[in-house]
Amino acid sequence: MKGLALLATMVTGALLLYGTGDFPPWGDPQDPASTYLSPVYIEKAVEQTHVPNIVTAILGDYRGYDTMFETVVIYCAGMAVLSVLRRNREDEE
Amino acid sequence: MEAVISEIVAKYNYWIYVVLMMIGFYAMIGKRNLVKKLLGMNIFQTAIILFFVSIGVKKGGGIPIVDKYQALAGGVDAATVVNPLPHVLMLTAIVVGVSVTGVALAVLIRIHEEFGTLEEDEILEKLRQ
Amino acid sequence: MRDINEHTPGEDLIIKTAVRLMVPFAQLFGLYVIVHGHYSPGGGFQGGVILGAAFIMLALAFDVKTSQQYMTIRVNTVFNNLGAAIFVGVGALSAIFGGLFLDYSALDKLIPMGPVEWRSFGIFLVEVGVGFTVMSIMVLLYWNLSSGGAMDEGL
Amino acid sequence: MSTPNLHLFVLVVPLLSALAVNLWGRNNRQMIAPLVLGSLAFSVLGSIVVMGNVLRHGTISYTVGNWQPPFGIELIIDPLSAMMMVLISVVALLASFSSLKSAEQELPGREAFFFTLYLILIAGLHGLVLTGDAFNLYVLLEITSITSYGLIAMGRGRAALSSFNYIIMGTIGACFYLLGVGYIYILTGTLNMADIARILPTLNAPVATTTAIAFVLVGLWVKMAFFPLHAWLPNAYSHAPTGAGTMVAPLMTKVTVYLMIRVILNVYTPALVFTHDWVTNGVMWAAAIAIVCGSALALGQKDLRRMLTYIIIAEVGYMVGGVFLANSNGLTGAILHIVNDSLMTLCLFLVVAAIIYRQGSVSLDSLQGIFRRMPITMAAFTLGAFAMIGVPPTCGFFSKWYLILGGIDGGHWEFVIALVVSSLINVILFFRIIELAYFGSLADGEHHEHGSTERHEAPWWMLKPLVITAVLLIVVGFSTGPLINNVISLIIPAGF
Repeated sequence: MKGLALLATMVTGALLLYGTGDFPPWGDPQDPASTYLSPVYIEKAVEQTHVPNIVTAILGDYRGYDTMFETVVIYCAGMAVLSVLRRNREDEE
Repeated sequence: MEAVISEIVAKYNYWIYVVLMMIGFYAMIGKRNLVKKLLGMNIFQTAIILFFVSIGVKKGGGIPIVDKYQALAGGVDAATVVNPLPHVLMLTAIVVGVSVTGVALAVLIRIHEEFGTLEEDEILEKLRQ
Repeated sequence: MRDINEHTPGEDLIIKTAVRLMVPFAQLFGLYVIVHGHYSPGGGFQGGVILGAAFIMLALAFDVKTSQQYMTIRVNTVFNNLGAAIFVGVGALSAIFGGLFLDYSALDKLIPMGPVEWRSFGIFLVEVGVGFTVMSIMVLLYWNLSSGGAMDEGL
Repeated sequence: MSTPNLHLFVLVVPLLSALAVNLWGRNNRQMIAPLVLGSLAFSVLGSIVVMGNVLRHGTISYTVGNWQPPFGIELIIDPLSAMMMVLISVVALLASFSSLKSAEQELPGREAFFFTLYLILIAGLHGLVLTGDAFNLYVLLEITSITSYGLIAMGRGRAALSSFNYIIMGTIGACFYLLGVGYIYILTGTLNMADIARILPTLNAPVATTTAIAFVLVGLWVKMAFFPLHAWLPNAYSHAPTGAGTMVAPLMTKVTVYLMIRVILNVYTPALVFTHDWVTNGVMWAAAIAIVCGSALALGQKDLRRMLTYIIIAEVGYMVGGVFLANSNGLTGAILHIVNDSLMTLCLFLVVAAIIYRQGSVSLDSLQGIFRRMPITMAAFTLGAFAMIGVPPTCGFFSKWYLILGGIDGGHWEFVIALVVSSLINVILFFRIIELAYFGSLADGEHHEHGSTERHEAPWWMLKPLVITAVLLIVVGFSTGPLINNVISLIIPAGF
C-alpha cells in the first residue's frame, strides 16, 4: 500500500516537473501570463472601477461571479458543519 | 549538467512547489491516520497556492495597488506592477481550502464519536467485527 | 475530556483582562480592513476573519457561552444568511434593473451616482456582505468544532 | 425579470431560497416544502424557456458583470448546456418530492439544513453546466462537492467515514484540476475556455500542454468515479441519507461527464486530446473494464441501493468510453446516455427511497414478495430495470445502440463486448430481483417481518414523481430522434 502510494506520488511529481520544461523562466516579464490579460487589468482597472487596489477590483467586479460562489462555499461549509454535528445532541437526549 | 542546473535555478519556485505537492499527496494517499490525511490535504493546497503565486511574479514589479489620481490622470505602466490575477484566484482557493478543512474536521469529530479512534486500520478492524 | 475542562486553563485573570481589552481594538481593525479594502490590502474575507477572530478570542479566554452573550446564535444565523443574501441580491438587483448579472453600474438607475462610481460602491457592498458571512461562519465553525456540535462550553 | 438574464435566475432563485429555507425553515417546518418546490418549479420553467430561446436563436454568450469575455467571466449557453439545465432542474424537482418525505422521516429537526445544502447543490450544478471559464468551473466544482460532503455525512453509521474518504478523493480531484488549469494559465495567460481553445493550438509547448490535459482529465475522472479511481463512490452513495442519494446519484457523475465533454470539445479541442493512440486505447480498455467490473461487482451485492451504486460506476464507463471513441456515433451515444442514465438512475433511486420509507431497508431479503405490497412502485422499478438493461421502447436501448454503433465504427471491439456483457449481467441482476419481488416466498410470509401480503403502497408524494419518471423513460425513448437532430447533432464538431 505504502509502496503504491509512493509510486503514485513519484509519478505525479515527475509528470508535473516534466511539464514545467516548457514554462518561461520564473518571473519573466515577457511570459504570456504577464503580457496577455494582466496589463489590461492593471491599466484599465482604476479607470473602469475607481478602485486603486487592483486585486479588490478584480475580486469584486471583473471576477465577481467567482467571489459570489466563494461566499456561498464558505456559507455551505458552515451549514455542513452545523448539520453534520447536530446529530449528536439528538442522540444524547 | 550545466544546463540542468541553470534550468533548476531559473524555475526553482516550481521545483519547491512540486516537492510540497508530493509531500501533501503522499500524506493523503499513503498515511493511515485520518488527521494526517487532512494535514496532507492542506499541504497540497498550500503547494497549489505557491504555484499560482509564482505565476504572478514579475521581476521589477511592485504591489498591485496604484495611486488613484495619478492612474486616472496618466495611466499605469503595466511593467511596474505584478500580475494581480493569480492573487485573486488564490484568495478564492484559500477560502475553498478553509471550507473543506472545516467540513473535514466536523466529519472527523463524527468518526471519532462513532469508532472511538482516527486510525484507519483500527476503524476497519472495528467494521469487520 | 471533562477533566481538562474542570481544570479550565483559560480562566486566568491576566488572560481575561487582556482579551477584554483587545477585543474592541480587534473589531475596529477588522472593520477598517473591510472598508479600506479599496485602498490597501484587505477586503471582505480578510476583515471578516479578523472580526470573527475577535469573537473566537472571547470564546477561548472565557467559554463559548460567554461569546454567545455578545453574538447570539440567532444573530449569527441572521448575519451569515444576510451576508450571502447581500451578495446574491446585489447581483440579482442589477439584473432586474436592466443590466447583466452583477453589473453594478446598472444600479445607477436606482440612485444616480455615475456608473463608474457605482462599480466602486457595488464592490464595497459585496465586500460588506462577504465580511458578514465570513465573520459569522468563522465563529460558527469554532463554536461547533470546539464543542462537538453542542455549542455549550467549548475547549 | 428580463429574458436575457433568465438562465441566471434559474440558478439564483434556488440559491436565494436556500438562504430563506435556512433562515425561516429552522423553526417553521411548513415553510420548507413550498420554498423548495416553488423555486425548483421556477427553475424547470425558466430552463425550458431558455432551451426554447437557444434552439430558436442559437448559442447565447453572456458576460457576468458586463465585461468583455476574456476579462470577465463568460457563460456559454449552447444547446447542450441548455439541455443539461432542463435535465438538472427536472430531475431535481422530481427528486425533491421524494426527498421531502424521506428527510422528514430520517432527519427530524435537521430538514432546514438538509434542504439548504440541497438547493445550493442544485444551484451549483446549474452553474457548472453554464460556465465558460476554467477557474469558475473549479469554484463550482467545490461548491457541489462541499454540499455533497455535508449531505452524505448526515447519514447514519458509516456515513461519516464514507464522507471523509469522499472528501480526500474529491479534493485530490479538484486539486489536480486546478493544477491543470494553472499549467494552461501559465502557457496562455487566460482562463476563458474559448480563448484557451483559440490560443492553445498555436503554442509550441507540447509537454506542458499534455501535462495540463492529463491533470484536468484525471481530476475530472476522480470526481466522476471512473474505473481505477472509483473506490469512494459506492460507500458514499449507499450510506448517504436516502433523500440525498435520490438527488446526488442521478446528477453528480453525469454532470461531471458533461464537464469532461465540455473540456474536450471546447477547451482542448478533440485534435489535441485524441492525438496519441495509446492514450485513447488505454482509456477505452479502462472503460471496458469499468463496465464489466462495475456490473460484476453489482452482482455480488446483498443490498439494492449498494447494487445500484456499482451500476453507476459501470454507466460512467459507458459514457467515458463513448466520448473516447472519438467518432460521432460514440459521442451522440454518450450525450444521449447522460440524459437517459440520469432518468434511469432517478427512477431506481426513487423506488429505493419509497421502499426505505415503508420498510426501512432494501436488502434483497426484505424485497421478497414486495410486488404485492407496493405494486405501483415495483411496476416503475420494472420499467427502470428494463431501461437499464436496454429493452427497446425504453430510452436505455437507444443510447446503448449508438454506443455500440460507435464502438463498431471505431473498431473498439473490447468496448462493444463489454457493453453486451454488461447488458447480460444487468438482465440477470434485475430479473433476480423482479423474481424475488414477484414470486418471493409466500410460504414463510407468516413469520417474516415484512412478509405480509397486505397492500401498503408508498405515499403519494413519493409515487407521483416515480410514475412521472417512469413515463419519462418511455417518452424520452420515443423522442430520441428529435433530441439527436435538434440538440446533440448541433454540438458535435464538424471533423468528428
